[in-house]
Amino acid sequence: MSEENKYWHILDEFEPVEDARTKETLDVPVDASSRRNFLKLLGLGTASAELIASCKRPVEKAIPYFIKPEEISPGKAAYYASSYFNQNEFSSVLVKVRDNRPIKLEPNPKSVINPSGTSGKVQASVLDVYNVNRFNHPTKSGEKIDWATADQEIVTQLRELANQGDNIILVTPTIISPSTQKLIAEFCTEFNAEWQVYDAIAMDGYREANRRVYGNAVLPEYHFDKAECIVSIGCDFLGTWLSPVEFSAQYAKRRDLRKGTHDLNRHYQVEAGMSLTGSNADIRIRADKNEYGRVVTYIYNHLAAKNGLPFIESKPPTAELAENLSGLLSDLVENKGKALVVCGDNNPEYQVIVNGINQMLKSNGTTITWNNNYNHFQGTEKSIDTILKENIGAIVLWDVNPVYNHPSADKVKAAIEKAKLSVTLSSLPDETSDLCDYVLPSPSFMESWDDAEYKKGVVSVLQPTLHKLFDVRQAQETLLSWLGNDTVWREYIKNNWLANYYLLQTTTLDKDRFWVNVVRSGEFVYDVKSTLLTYNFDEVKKALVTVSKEKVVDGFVIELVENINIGTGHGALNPWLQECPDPVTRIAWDNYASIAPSIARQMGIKNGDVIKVGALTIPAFVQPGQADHTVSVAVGYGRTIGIPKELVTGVNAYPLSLIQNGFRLNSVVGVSIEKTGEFEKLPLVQGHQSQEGRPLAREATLKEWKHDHHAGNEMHEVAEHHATSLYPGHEYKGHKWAMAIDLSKCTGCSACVLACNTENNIPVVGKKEVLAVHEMAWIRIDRYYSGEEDNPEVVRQPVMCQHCDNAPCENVCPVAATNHSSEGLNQMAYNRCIGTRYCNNNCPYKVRRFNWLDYTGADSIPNNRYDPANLTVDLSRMRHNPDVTVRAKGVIEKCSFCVQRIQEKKLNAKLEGRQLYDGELQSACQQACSLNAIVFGDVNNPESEVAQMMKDPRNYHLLEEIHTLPSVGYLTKIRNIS
Amino acid sequence: MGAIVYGYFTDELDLLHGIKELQEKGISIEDVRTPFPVHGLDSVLKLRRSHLPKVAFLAGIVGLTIGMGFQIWVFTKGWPLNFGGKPYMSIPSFIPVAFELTVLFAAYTMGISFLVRSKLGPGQIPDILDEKVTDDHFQIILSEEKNKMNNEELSAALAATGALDVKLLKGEQ
Amino acid sequence: MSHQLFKVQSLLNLSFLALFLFSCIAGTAKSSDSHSGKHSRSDVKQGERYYKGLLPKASPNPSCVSCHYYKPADTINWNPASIEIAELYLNKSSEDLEEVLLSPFGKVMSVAHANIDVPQDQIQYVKAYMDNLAENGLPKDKPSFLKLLLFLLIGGVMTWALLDLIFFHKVKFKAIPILIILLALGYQLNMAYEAAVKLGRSDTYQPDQPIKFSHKVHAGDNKIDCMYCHHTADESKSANIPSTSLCMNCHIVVREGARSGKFEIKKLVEAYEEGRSIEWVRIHQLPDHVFFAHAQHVGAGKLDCAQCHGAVEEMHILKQENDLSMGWCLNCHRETKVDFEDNEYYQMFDEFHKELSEGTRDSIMASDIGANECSKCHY
Amino acid sequence: MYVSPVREPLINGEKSYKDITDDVIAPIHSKPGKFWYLGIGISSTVMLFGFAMIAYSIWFGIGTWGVNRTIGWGWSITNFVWWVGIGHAGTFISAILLLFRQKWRTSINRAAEAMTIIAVMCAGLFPLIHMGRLPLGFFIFPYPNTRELWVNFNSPLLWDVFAISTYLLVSLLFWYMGLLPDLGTIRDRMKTVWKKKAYNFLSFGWKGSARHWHRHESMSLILAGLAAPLVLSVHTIVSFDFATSVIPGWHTTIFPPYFVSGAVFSGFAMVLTLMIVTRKALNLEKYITVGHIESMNKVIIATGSVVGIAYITELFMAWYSGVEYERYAFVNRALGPYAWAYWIMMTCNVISPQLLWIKKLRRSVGFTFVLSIFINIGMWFERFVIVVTSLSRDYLPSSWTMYKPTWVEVAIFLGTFGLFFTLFFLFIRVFPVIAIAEVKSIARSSAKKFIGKSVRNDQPEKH
Repeated sequence: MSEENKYWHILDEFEPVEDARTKETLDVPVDASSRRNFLKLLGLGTASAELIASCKRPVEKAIPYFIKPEEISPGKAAYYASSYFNQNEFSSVLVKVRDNRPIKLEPNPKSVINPSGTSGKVQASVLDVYNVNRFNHPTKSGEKIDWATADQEIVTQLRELANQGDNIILVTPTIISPSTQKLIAEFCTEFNAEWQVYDAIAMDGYREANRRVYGNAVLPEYHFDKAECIVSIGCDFLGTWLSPVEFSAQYAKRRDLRKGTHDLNRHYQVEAGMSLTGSNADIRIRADKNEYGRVVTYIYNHLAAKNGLPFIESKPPTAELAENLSGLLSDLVENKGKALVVCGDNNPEYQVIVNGINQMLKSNGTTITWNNNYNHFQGTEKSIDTILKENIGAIVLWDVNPVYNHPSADKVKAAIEKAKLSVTLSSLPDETSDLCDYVLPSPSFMESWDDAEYKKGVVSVLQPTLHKLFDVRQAQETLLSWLGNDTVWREYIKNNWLANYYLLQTTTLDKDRFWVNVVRSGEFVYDVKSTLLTYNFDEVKKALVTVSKEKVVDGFVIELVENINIGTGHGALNPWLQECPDPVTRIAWDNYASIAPSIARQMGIKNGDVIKVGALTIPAFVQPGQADHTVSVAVGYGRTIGIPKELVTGVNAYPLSLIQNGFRLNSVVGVSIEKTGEFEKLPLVQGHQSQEGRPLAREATLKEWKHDHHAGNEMHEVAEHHATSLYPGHEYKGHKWAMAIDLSKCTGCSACVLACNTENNIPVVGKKEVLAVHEMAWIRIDRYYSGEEDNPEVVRQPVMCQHCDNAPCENVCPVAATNHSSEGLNQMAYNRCIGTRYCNNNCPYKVRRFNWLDYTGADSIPNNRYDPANLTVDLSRMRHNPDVTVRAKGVIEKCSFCVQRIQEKKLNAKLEGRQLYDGELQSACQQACSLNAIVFGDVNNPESEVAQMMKDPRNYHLLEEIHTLPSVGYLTKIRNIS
Repeated sequence: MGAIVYGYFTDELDLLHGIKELQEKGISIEDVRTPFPVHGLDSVLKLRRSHLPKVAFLAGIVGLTIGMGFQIWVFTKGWPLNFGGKPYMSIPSFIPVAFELTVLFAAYTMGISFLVRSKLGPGQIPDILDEKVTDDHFQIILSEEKNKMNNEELSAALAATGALDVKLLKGEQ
Repeated sequence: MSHQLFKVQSLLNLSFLALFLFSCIAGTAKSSDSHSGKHSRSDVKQGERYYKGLLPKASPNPSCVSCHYYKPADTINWNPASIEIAELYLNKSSEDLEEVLLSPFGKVMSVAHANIDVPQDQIQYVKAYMDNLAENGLPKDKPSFLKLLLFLLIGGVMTWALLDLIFFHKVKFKAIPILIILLALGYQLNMAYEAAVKLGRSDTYQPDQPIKFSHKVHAGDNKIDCMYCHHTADESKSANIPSTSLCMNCHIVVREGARSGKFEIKKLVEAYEEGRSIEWVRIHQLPDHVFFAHAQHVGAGKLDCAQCHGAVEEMHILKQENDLSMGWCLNCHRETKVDFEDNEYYQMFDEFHKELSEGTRDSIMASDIGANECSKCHY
Repeated sequence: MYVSPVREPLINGEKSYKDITDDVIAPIHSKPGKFWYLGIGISSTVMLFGFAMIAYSIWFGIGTWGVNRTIGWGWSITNFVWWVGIGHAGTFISAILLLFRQKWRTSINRAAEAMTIIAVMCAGLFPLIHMGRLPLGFFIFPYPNTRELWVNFNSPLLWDVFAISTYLLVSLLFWYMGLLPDLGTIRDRMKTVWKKKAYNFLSFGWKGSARHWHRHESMSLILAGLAAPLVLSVHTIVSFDFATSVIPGWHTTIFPPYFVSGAVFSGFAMVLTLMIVTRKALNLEKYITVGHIESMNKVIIATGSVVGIAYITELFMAWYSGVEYERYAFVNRALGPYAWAYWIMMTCNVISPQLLWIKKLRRSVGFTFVLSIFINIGMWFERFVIVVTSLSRDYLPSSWTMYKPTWVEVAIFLGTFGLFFTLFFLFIRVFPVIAIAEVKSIARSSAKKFIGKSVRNDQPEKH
C-alpha cells in the first residue's frame, strides 16, 4: 500500500462522503518504486540473485474504485474550470486533475481575462497545495483543539467582547469574492466587528488620485494594445504591476510583426532600477527614484505648454534627463489619443499628475477605460491604523501577515499580543499567525469553493479539485459556523449567485443549469454601465504645486521592488518560485541590493560584497542600467516562519518602506552605502552578460526591418546555403515537431520556465546546488546586455533543447540513450542513461541537465537523498505528473518537447479517426506564455503556424553555422527605435 | 623415452660451435636449453619458421570480420537508429571498434596458440635437467633414441665438443 | 589465463556459499512459530488428522482436505480453502461450524455435503485445528535452493577438474578435465544467462486472488465482453479494473455460482455492503518508466485483448501469458500492420500512401511509423 | 656476431650472465626493507582513502564533485587522459622500440610495461566512476538482452571502452609473455618449495628450450607489430572523445598525433621518474645507465617538440580558420580565467624539455628527475586545459561558468596514485624489474664486460 495514499485516508476520516471520488483508491499501482529499485539492485549482482531462487516478485495490489465516478478514468486527465486568486494575483484557470490530484494549472481559453497564458506564480501554485508546512489541524496556543470546541470558545468570547463594547477587528487581504464580502458583512453586523483590508503592496494612492481627479476611487482598465506610445515611469506593468498577465498579452499584440499591424508600439520606460518592463522597453531612460516627481511634472508641463494649458513652473530634471526625455515628449504629442502614460509609484500626487497627463493626451476612453474596473488592491493604511488603536478586543487575521510585511511590524506585533482574543485563518504558518491564540487553518484554493470578481463585470468561480488534505476549514465556513449558519458554503455562494447574477443573464431559465454552466465554464460576464467622468483640474494643479516643492535629499534612494516570482513574500515559500531566477538579474534564491556600475566602481564593490545600505545588511549586485543614486532591493525575502530552514533566504526589506500622508511608498531617501568587508556568493545562474559579438539573439530596428525583412538576420541565408552535410540526412515522413520563438514578443516573464517545471517533474535543487551551477530547469531565458553599462540594451532568448536533426549529443552517447525519432524529436531514454555527461558536454546549447544528486528520491541507493526543499515527501510528491518519469540520480534529462502531450494528442486524434489539427497540441511553455511568443507544432504541415513562422524572413536557428539543424527557430527581435 | 645425454657450456658461442661439431658427426640434437634466445641458434638447429604469424593473421581477419560485420548488422538490420543525422551504416564510425577487435583477436589467439603449441601453461611441470639453464648454462640434450649411437658414444661426442659435466639419464625402458 | 578463471570461479563459489549459509540461518530463525494457547496441542493435532483424513480406520466420509485445500489453490478449486474457512469461523463457535457443515444452505454446498456426517467431538477438534490455522497462518513456503545447490555442485566439480589439471594430475588424459571444465562452465553460464533473462520478467505469474474470480466463467462460459468490465481500455491508458459496484450490476442477482456456491460471491457482496474495494493482486505490470496506453492498442490499433493477455476466457486463474519484455513489444510492432486506410489520422503520411497506391509497399507496419522509437514509451 | 666498441655500453660494470641474474633477482630474494614497508604503507593508505571517496561519490552522486551544468567533465576525465597517456610509454618501449631494434629498451621495458598496465588500470577507473549510474555501467557492453538494444557504435566513448580494454588486455599479454622466461629463472633460484611451485605455476613451466625460444621470439615480434599500432590507436581514440565533438578547442583534426606524442612524452617522463628512483633503490645503476636516461631524454625532446609544435599549430589554426568560436576558445585559453593553467602547461611542456638539448643536462640524473616531474605536471595541465577551459567557455556565453574541484575529486586522484604505487611496490617484490633474458641477450654486444674483448670462435661458420 502506498504511503502516498495516507493523505486520502486521513481525509476520509473527516470529510463526509459526498461523492465517489473521496472513497476509493486507484487502480494505478502506486508503490512501483520498490519494484523498480529492486530491479535496479538486481542489476548490480545481475543473475546471482535469481540463482538464490528465493527472490520472488513482490506482491502488488491493484485496487479498483468502489464506485467509479463517471468523469474519471484512471490514466486520463480531467479538467475543471476554476480560478486562482492569491496576494492580488488573479488568473482564470483550468485545473488538470489526474487520478484525483490536481497537477497543473492551465489558462482557461474561454476566459476574458487571461485566455492565453498565466503567470509563473500561477503555474507554481500547484506546489503550494502540497506544501508540507501547511497547518493540518486547528490549534489553541499551539495545542491541538477540535473545531467544535474552538468555535464555541471563540464565539463566546466574541459575544462577550461585543457586549463589553470592545473592538472586534477582522483584517483580510483584498477580498474580491462577492459572496465572501456578503458573508463578512453579515459577520460584522452580527458581532459588531470592523472589517479592514490590508495589502502588502499598496495601490491606495492610485485610488486616491482617481478619487481626487475623477471623483471615482477605482482602478481603471488599461489597454496597452491600443496605445501607439507607452510611457511608463517606474511602472513594471509586464512583471508585477496591477494585472501583468493581461498587460503582457496586450503588449504582445502590438509586438507582432506577422499577424498584427506592421507598426509596433513604442515603449518608453523611465525608471531607476532595471525592471522586467524596462528591460523590454524600446527606449529606456534612466532616472533616479526620487526624480519621478520631477519627471511627471516635466512631462505635464511640456504637454500643457504645447496644448496651451496652464502649468506650474518647477525645477526641471537634470539637463541630461531632459534631453533624454525629448524624444518621449515629441512622441506623446504626436500620438495624442493613442498614448498611455503610467507611473508605478503609490504617491497620489504623482498619480494625480499622471491623470492630468492622460487627460491631456485624451487617453480616457481609448487606452484607459472606466467600466470593467479592477477590484483588487483594496488595502489601505487605515487597516494598520485601526490595529494600532488602543484596546483591541479581538482581532481575526485572515491570511494577512503585517508582522512581516509592514514597516511598523513591532507595533503591530505588540497590538496583536495585547488583544484579548486573536484568531488566524491562514493556511500556512507565518510571522503573524505565530502570535495568535487560535489558529483555524484554511485549505488551499484548490480545495475550496469560492467566487471572484476580479474585474467588475467578470465573475469567476473557484471549485475544489482536491478533497481537503488536512483537518482544515475554509475561512468562510468558519465565519458561517460562528454565525451559526448551517448553510454549506457552496450553497451560500450558489444562492448569492442566483440572487445577483442569475437575473443578469438570458441564456437559461433553469437556475441549477445556470449554476452548472457557470461552474463548468468558470466565468460569468455581465455588462457594466459606463460611468461618467468629471475631470477636476484643481487637484492636478494642487499636485503640481506639491510635487514642485519636493525637497531634493542627498544620498541614495532605496527602491523597494517586487520580484516577479517571489511577489510580496508568498513566493518565498514556494521552492519552484525561489529557484526560478529573476529574469533581469538571473539570480535565484536570494535578494540583494542592485547598485549602479559607476557607484560600484567608485566604491570598489563587487557582486556579492555585503553592504550596509540604510537599515539593511545585504549583498550587493552590480546592475547595468541602474540609476546612479538608487539602490533597488526586492521585498518578499527574509521570511522565517512557515518555511523550511533551507528556504530561508535573503533579507526582509519591508521595514524600509515609508508611510507618507497615509500612503505607503516603496522607497526611502537619504541613505548611505557602506562596505562591511564580508562576502556572500550570489546564486547567479548566468555569469556572463555579453553575447561577445556572436549572432545568438539577433535583432534589428523596425526601420531596418521595414526596409528589408531579413534585417539583422543576414547570416541565416549564408548558413542555409553554405553549411551542408556530407551525409544525405534522414527523412521525416510523418510529423516533424518544431518550435518557433518570437524574440520580439518574449519579455522574459519566466512563466514558461515554471510551467515546464510543473509539467515535467523537474526537481528543485536548492540554493547550495544553484551556487554549484547544478540547476535543473529545462528551459532557461538567456539575457544579454549590449551597449553601455550605464543604460544597456537588453535582449532575451529562451533556450531549451533545440532538437537538432544533426544533434551532436546523440552521436556521443555510448549506450544509445539519446537518439532521433522519426518525428524529429531528440529523444532521451532516462532508463537507459548511465550518466557519462558526454552529451551534455557536446551540446553547444548546454541545455542538458544532469541529476547530480538524488534530488527526487528515485535513486536505488538508500539514505542519499538531497532534498532541501522537502519535495520528496509523500505529500509534495502528489504534485508529480504521472505521465513523466521522475528521474533518478545520475541521469541526464532535458526538454522533450512535452512528448507526453504529443503522444496524448496524437492518440486522441487516432481514437477519433481524424487528423491532428494545428494548435491542438501545445507544449507546456507555449500554453503558459501569455504573449504567444512560443509556437509549437508540426512543421511538415505547411499550413501550421510554426511552419509559417519557420518561413518568416526573421527566422533563424541558434548557432546555425555549426549545422546542427535545430528544430527550434527564433524570430529576430525588432526594436521600435528611430 | 630412451636414455638421454646432456652437458652444458658457459658461453653461447661455445654452444653454437659444439652444435656444429655434433651435427658434423651426424648426431641429431634433441634439445638445446639456453637462458636467453641465442642469436643464430635457430638457423644452426634448422628450426622451421613458426606458424604463429599466420595464426595471428587469420585470427585478425576473423576479428575484423566479426567487428565490422556485427556493427553493420546492428545498425542496419538489428535496430537502425538515427544518431545525429548520420546514415545508419556510417562505416567510418565502425573502424575503431573493428580495429581493436582485430588486434585483440590476433594477439590472444596467437598467445594461446603459442602456449598450446609449446605445451606451456599453468601447472606444467617441466623436465629440468639443470636448474642453471635459466641462469648461465647453455645445455645440449642428445637422445639415444634419435641417434644410432649408444650412450657412451654420445657422451664422448658431447664431451669432445668441450661440453662440461656430461651426464647420462636413463629413460624408462 | 586459466588461473585467473579459477580465481573468479572460486570467488563466485565462496560468495554463493556465504549467501546460502546466511539464508539458511535467516530461514530457521523465522520458521519457529508459536503455538496458540486457546486449544490444547493434542486437540489441534487430532483435528488436523481428521481434517486431513489421516485416520486409523477408513471413514465413510471423504476427508475435508480432499475438497477444502489448505490454501487458495494453484489450479482452481472452487471450494473455500481451509484457511479461508478458518478465518471466517475464528470468532464463531464450533456449533456454528457444525450447523453450516451439516445443514448447508447453498445449492452447491448442499449437494456436496449431502452425505457427510461428522461426529460432534471431531468437529470440535477440527475447529481447534482451524483456529490454530487462522491464528498462525499457513506454514511459509521454504525457498527452494535446488538451483543454487546445483550451481555450487557444478562449481565444485569444475574446481576439482581445474585443480587436477594443474596440480594433481590424477586423471591420465588431460582432455577429460578440460572437457569437464568446459561443460561445467557452459552449463553454469547457461544457468546465469537464463536467470539474467528472467530478471524482472514475470510471465507465468499466476498469483492467488482474494476472490476466486474465474475469467473462464465470466468471459468464456457467460460470454461477457472484456470491455464490459474493462471499459476504459479503448479510451484510457488504464484498462480499468472493475469497481465493486460494477461487479454488483450482475451479482445483485447472481448470488450463487454453479461451482463455487455462495462462498466466493459472498466476499464480493460483503465488500459491497461495507463499501470496500476488492484488493486484487496485480499481475500485468510494466516498470514505471514505461508509458503504455491501452487506448493506443485497443482503441486505435484495434488489437484483440488476447494478443497480449492470451486466451483469458480459458483461464480460471488469470496468468500472465507473455513476458511483457521490451523485445516482445518491439517484435509485435514490427509485425503489426497499421490501419492506414480507414483511420483519417494517418492521412498525413503522404509518401507511404503513395507507395501503397503504387504497390511498392503492401502494408505499413507499426515500426515503420516509429512505434519502436524510445520516446513512444519512455518519457 | 658483431660488437661495436664505439657505442656506450648498456650494461656497466663487469657483469657476467650470472651477475645479471643475481642482481635482478636480489630484491625478490631479500626481505623487504623498511622503506618498502613505509612506501607501501603510505600508498595503500592513500589508495584506500581514494576508494572510500569513490564509494562516497557513487553513493551520493557526482554532485559531490565540482563539475556542473556547463563543465560536465572535470578532474575525472583530465586524470583519465593523463593516466592513459602515462600508460603509453611501456608498450611504446617494448613494441615500437623492439621493431626498431633499440637495444637500450631491454633494461627498462619490463618496468615500463608494468607501469603501463598499472597506469591503464588507474585510467580505466575514471570513465567508470564518472558515470552517474555506475551500477548500470554494464549497459556499455554490447551484450544480447531482452530489450534487443545494442550500443551506439558512433560514440567515441564506446570506442574508448574497446580501445582501453583491448590495450590493457594486449599489454597484459605482451608483458606476461615476456615475463615467462624470467619467472622460470626466478623459479630455479628459489629455495623454498612453495615459492618454487608458485613461480613454476606463474612461469607456465618454462624450461628455456630452443624451440620455445624460437617461437617466443617470433610471437614477440608479431605481438610488437600488433601492439605498435595499438599504442598509437589508443590515444588517437581517446583524442576522438574531443576531436569528434563540436566544442571549440576540442573540435580539432590535429588531436590524434598531438595526443599520441603527448602521451609518449608524459609516459617517458613517468618512466624516468620511476626508474631513477628504482635504479637507486634496487641497486640497478649498472643496468639502467646514464646512457639509458639520455636515450629516454632524447625521446622526450622529440615528443616534447611535437607537442610544442602542436600547441602552436592549434593557435595558428584557430586564427586561420576564421571561426570566431574557435578563435575565442584559444584567446580564452591564453588570456582567460584559466590562463594560469595554460601557462603552466606551456612552461612545463614546451619550454622545459628544450633544456635537454644541452648534453650535460640530458645526462644529469638529478636534473632529469626534476624535469620529468615538471613534465608530468605540465601534461596534467594540458589535459586540464583541454577538458575544462574549452568547456567553461563554449558557444553560448549565457552558460559560461567556472569549475573548481572538490576535495572528493582530489582524494580520488590521490587515491589512484596510491593504487599506482601500491601495485608498483608489489610488482618490484614479486617480479623482476628488468627483463633478465632480454638483457642477457644483448650483453654480448652491449655489456661492458664483453665489449672490446676478443671473442673466441667468433664466426664458427668460417671454419
